[in-house]
Amino acid sequence: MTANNEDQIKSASGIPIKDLYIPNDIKDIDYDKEIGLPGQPPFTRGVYQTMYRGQLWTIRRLSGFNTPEDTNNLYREEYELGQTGFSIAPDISTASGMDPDDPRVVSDVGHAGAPIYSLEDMETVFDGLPIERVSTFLADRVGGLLTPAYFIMAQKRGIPMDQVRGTTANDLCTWSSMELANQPTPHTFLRMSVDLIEWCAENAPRWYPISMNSYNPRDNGITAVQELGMLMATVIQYIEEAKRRGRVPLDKFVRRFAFNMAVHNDFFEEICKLRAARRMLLKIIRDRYGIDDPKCGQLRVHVQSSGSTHTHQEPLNNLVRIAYQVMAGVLGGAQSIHANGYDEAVCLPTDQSMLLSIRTEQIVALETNVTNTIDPLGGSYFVESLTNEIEERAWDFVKKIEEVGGMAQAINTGWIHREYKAAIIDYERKLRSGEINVVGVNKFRMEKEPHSIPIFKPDPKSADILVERIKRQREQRDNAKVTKALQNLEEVVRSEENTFPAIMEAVKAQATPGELAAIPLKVYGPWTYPIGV
Amino acid sequence: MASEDKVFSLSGIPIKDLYTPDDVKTIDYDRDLGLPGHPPYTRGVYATMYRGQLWTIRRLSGFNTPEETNKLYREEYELGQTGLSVAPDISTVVGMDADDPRVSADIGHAGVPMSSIEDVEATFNGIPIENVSTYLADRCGAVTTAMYFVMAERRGLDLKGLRGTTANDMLSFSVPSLVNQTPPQAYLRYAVDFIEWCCEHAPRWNPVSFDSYNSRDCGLDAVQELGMLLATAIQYMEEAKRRGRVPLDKFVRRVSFDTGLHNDFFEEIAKLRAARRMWYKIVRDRYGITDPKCALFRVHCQSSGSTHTTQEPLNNLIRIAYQVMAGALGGAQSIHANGYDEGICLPTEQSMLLSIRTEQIAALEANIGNTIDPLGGSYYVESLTNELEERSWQYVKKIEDMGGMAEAMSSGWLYKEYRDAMIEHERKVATGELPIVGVNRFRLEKEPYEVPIFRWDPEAPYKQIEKLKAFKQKRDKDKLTASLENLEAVTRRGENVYPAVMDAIRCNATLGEISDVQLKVYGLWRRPLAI
Amino acid sequence: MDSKNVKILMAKPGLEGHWRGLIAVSSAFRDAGFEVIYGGSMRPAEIATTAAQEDVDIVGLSILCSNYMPLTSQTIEQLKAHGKGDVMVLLGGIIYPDDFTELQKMGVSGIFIPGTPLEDIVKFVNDRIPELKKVA
Amino acid sequence: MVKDRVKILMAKPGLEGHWRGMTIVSSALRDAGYEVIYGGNMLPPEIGQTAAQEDVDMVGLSILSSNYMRLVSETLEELRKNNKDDVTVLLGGIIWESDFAALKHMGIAGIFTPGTPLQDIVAFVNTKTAAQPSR
Repeated sequence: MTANNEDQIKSASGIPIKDLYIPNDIKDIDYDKEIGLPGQPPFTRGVYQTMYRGQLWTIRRLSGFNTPEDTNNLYREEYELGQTGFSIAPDISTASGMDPDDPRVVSDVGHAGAPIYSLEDMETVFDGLPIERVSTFLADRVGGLLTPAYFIMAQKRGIPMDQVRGTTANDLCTWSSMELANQPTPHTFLRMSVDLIEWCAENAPRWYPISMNSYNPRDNGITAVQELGMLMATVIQYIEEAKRRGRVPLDKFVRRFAFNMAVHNDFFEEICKLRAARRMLLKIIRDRYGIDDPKCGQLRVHVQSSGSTHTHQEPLNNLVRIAYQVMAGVLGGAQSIHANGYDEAVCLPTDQSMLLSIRTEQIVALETNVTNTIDPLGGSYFVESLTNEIEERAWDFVKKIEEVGGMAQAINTGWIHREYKAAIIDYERKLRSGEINVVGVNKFRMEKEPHSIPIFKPDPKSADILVERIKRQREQRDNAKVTKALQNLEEVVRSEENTFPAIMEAVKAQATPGELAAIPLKVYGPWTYPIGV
Repeated sequence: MASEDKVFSLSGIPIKDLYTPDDVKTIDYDRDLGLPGHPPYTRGVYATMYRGQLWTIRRLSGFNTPEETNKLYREEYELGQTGLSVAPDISTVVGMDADDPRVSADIGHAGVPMSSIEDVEATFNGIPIENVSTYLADRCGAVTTAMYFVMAERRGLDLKGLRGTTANDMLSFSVPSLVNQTPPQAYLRYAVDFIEWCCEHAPRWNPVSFDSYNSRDCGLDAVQELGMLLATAIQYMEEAKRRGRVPLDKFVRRVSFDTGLHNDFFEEIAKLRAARRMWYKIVRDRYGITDPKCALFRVHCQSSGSTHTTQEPLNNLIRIAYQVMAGALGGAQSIHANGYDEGICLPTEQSMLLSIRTEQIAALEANIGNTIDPLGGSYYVESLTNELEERSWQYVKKIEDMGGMAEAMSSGWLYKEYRDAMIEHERKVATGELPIVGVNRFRLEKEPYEVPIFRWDPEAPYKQIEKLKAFKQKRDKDKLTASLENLEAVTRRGENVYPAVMDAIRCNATLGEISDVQLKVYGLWRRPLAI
Repeated sequence: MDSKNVKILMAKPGLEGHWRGLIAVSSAFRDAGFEVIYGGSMRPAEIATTAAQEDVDIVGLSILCSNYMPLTSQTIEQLKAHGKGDVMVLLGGIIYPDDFTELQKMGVSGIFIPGTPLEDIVKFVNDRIPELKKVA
Repeated sequence: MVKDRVKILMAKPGLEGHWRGMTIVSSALRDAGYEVIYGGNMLPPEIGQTAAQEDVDMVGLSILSSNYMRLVSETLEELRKNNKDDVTVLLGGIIWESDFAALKHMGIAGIFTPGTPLQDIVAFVNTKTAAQPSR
């Protein structure tokens, strides 16, 4: 029809973008087979039949700070403001499996998240909050204390295990994207997180025992295509492991997979990424593993605006970036969205920025009417073409990972980290050359910051409170019971048995996060993070 | 399959839960969509769109005094703004001089005061007007534009090379100025006089920008907005045709448009797409103009002030971001992002910067200009585009049936439409049918934060008055009087008044003096507002 | 003395796991000819031990979490305790401007917030090579 | 005092022409049973004269531009000159909280910013009406 020039315009993932897309570009698409209806395979247009006309996405902010008490106050405020799900960001020592009085962590306690070191802390965080009515996302470490503590709290409140709703995020992808101290090896990690999936398949059918999470990897500078490829390779890795073990029927195993992705700047690419992701998961489940139950192939995804796109300069500009990223998540059909605080490149979110994050989602939901119809972009020549293109390229990346032995092996050998590193260096180069535009940083940079914003400062006294508390808890608990529970856990870790029941028992006996984390490290040894220059 | 259970667009169009290939099967791509830069222009007026050139970032601004406004324009120019856009203050909008005792409290509010050519010269001091494109929100008759043109003459510039736009539109001025107005028929006459004059003397200047922004902000929906906008354009063309002084294609070639960008994201996108197709049909089918350049619906869009809330003002930054994106996805040529604080005060430096940043982020980081009409082909967007077009034609017809836009204004029908829309809007807000975050939903008892406030300079009016008095003293009284008498005579004779307006400005006539002549000939018109 | 004789230890003294900035800056230093020891996540005492063993000239710290005040001061104390009080200490990450003065008083020579061009960081160090202790 | 005997003059004392708010408030008051004189844009002396001629009980002012301090004070002065300083004066528009106290001190009985539900304004007027002596 017309000569499309492709002169050097590329998406953020390097996909050449034509100046115009026309019916010709999608003439090979078979609507029923490749797009279909929402709620029906291949789910390109959405995993549910009614999508946002039936139910809006969940407004869910990952949050937590200072102490369990302060976090509880924050959660109560968020609940009042209309938030419909909770999401625990643990502090660094919790994520690192270290007790607050561990000399290595003292300065980290209560920073960047909520410190939760015991069942008591978990109960404090959710004091007065109706966990039977909301679902909770736990950014737990593998073999960590958050999930067992949450389950025990629910049991104590009389909520049956099959009614507890929420998600444990402890997947390979995310965890290996950050350098945390005190971590087990990738294969230990895989084993223990599969244990939880198996356990939940039998005991907690409404819980998502894993959230395949490419958010943090994406923030290491990789592209949307790599993000998607890595995510799908992780799914395959988990299914392969379950298949190898053969303890739980695969359809039961994969039914409660949740997903967590980033929404980055390139608006249409992000929308298409989410559409392609749904189709890819279905193909893995249905075509590769022969699982026919369509419920197993539904990619239910939580998305979060990409922290790495936020600038320290002119922080209010981030509010605009986040607004666009949230919109991309909505047009891409996400089930749950976290809008970052605009100030997260400067400090932990203040009350003001927290409110604005929620407002951003509420404005999209209630004022822009984009939820009036399902998959409003479906059929667009550009969006359908780009969805196909991203899918194709992401399969190539999956193949690359499989060629190096799958996701766990790719992490173990440092292959993935070399990808990250190349991406980081490439990004810096593009930033310098102006191939990438960052307004206020490499474009239109001001000599002086034009405005100031309120700054959040964590309470330095939190650490003292928590150190005192854990000392008291250690004194008050039945230490013989703890020793026994930990010995049992060690035996189970050395065996092939599922580790989760033993972890639950240890948490009930008031074992500390440091004590829990020490056991797999003792059995399998620590992991050296495969990154360097 | 698709249910229509009570989900409507902001304009009341029923929205199905799903659009599929079935919904677009009657669309003939070549006939209904076509390529960008080609009829019917649904996908864009230019063949390369934002790949060739991004939309212009253009903020309507001005405040206090010409001198301070000048400082602001220079800043905006340096921040990367590629077009200037002049908001006149209230006294200028109503055509009164700064030293008129009726206006003293209004000088420098909501815009820059421009009583005389001296004010215009101060406003553009040091700005190379030959390199920028300037938008003047000038009322019908284009007196401020005459000052701008005479300034250009005095700088030795050729008017034939000057780029810019004069609003010169009767629809938008049906809203803000309630006092000191001539009747709609006089509006129309002055407006068309100016257009005719520009065709000959300032061929690169856009002599009219049909503007539905203010009307939309009265609570109209997208269908009414589009209908009124095009009915106004038709009214002007009819008038030009009736006179027959300038070939219609020459007049139409430089017409541009100005619309609001409201909250309903896809409806706004579809509105701009439908508008392009409708304008093409008007120009080609109705007036038989075949020159393709004449059929381009070139549009400047502005985020809708009426969607902004006084509560939690930073929420407006989010609303504006989405409205800007809708404008860009709809293929606008130029966009004004409001200041987030315009529900509270005139924009501060902070909010002005954020407005520009919003557009820059949409353009440079979100990559939405990477391909042309990215939504083209979407089952929903194409269906909605068709639906908006169809409903807007009906609305155009309604206006034509009552005698056209000027008549709709004179008879008061227009104001009843505004009133009904306003009352309906309030009803929906009160019942919660129309959710507004932070106002009727999730309202907080106490404002959660403060934003910086722009404070108007209470000394500004006095400075202006003194300056204008001194300016008036210096003039050659005889030449001035002769030029104004000539203007009156020409006005009464029915000739094109604009050469006489230009002459009067050359003789340093003021805005108030010229508007007094208009009122003397046509009489005062009181708006038939309804409650 | 030029860049190839200068040894830099790059480390994150906190537990928080964002290493993107550390890698980007480390690579830039290496590309500029410096000898870079990429320490990654290390506690303050480990940083000091390594700095002493490797006899580095510069320690570059990266902290993306709001605990940079205690972490920086602990690291500098440890460096002094290990006889490395004379190394040049750089700090990158999310640092509030209000704290710049105090950090400089503590002994931090350069502070780099997100969005600083890498070449500015490299230039900062290049300009100060003559001040490094081996020369003095 | 009976509602339909209460006369309210609604006016914009400046030249600025955002009459959306004034129109809807006028309609709401009329719908609530008041006699509303819709004055539109009027200069302060005109407001004073009309208030006296029509013997109104209340004056509602609407100002959407930042010059409200000056316009309010001029209008109140004109009302005094016309011996109408006993009327209840309401003010609507974009009014900064920091000026509320000063405006009330000047003699403004009620201030309504954008986003105020109409029924709140009507309720406020009802209360003021009830408080006024019957005549």
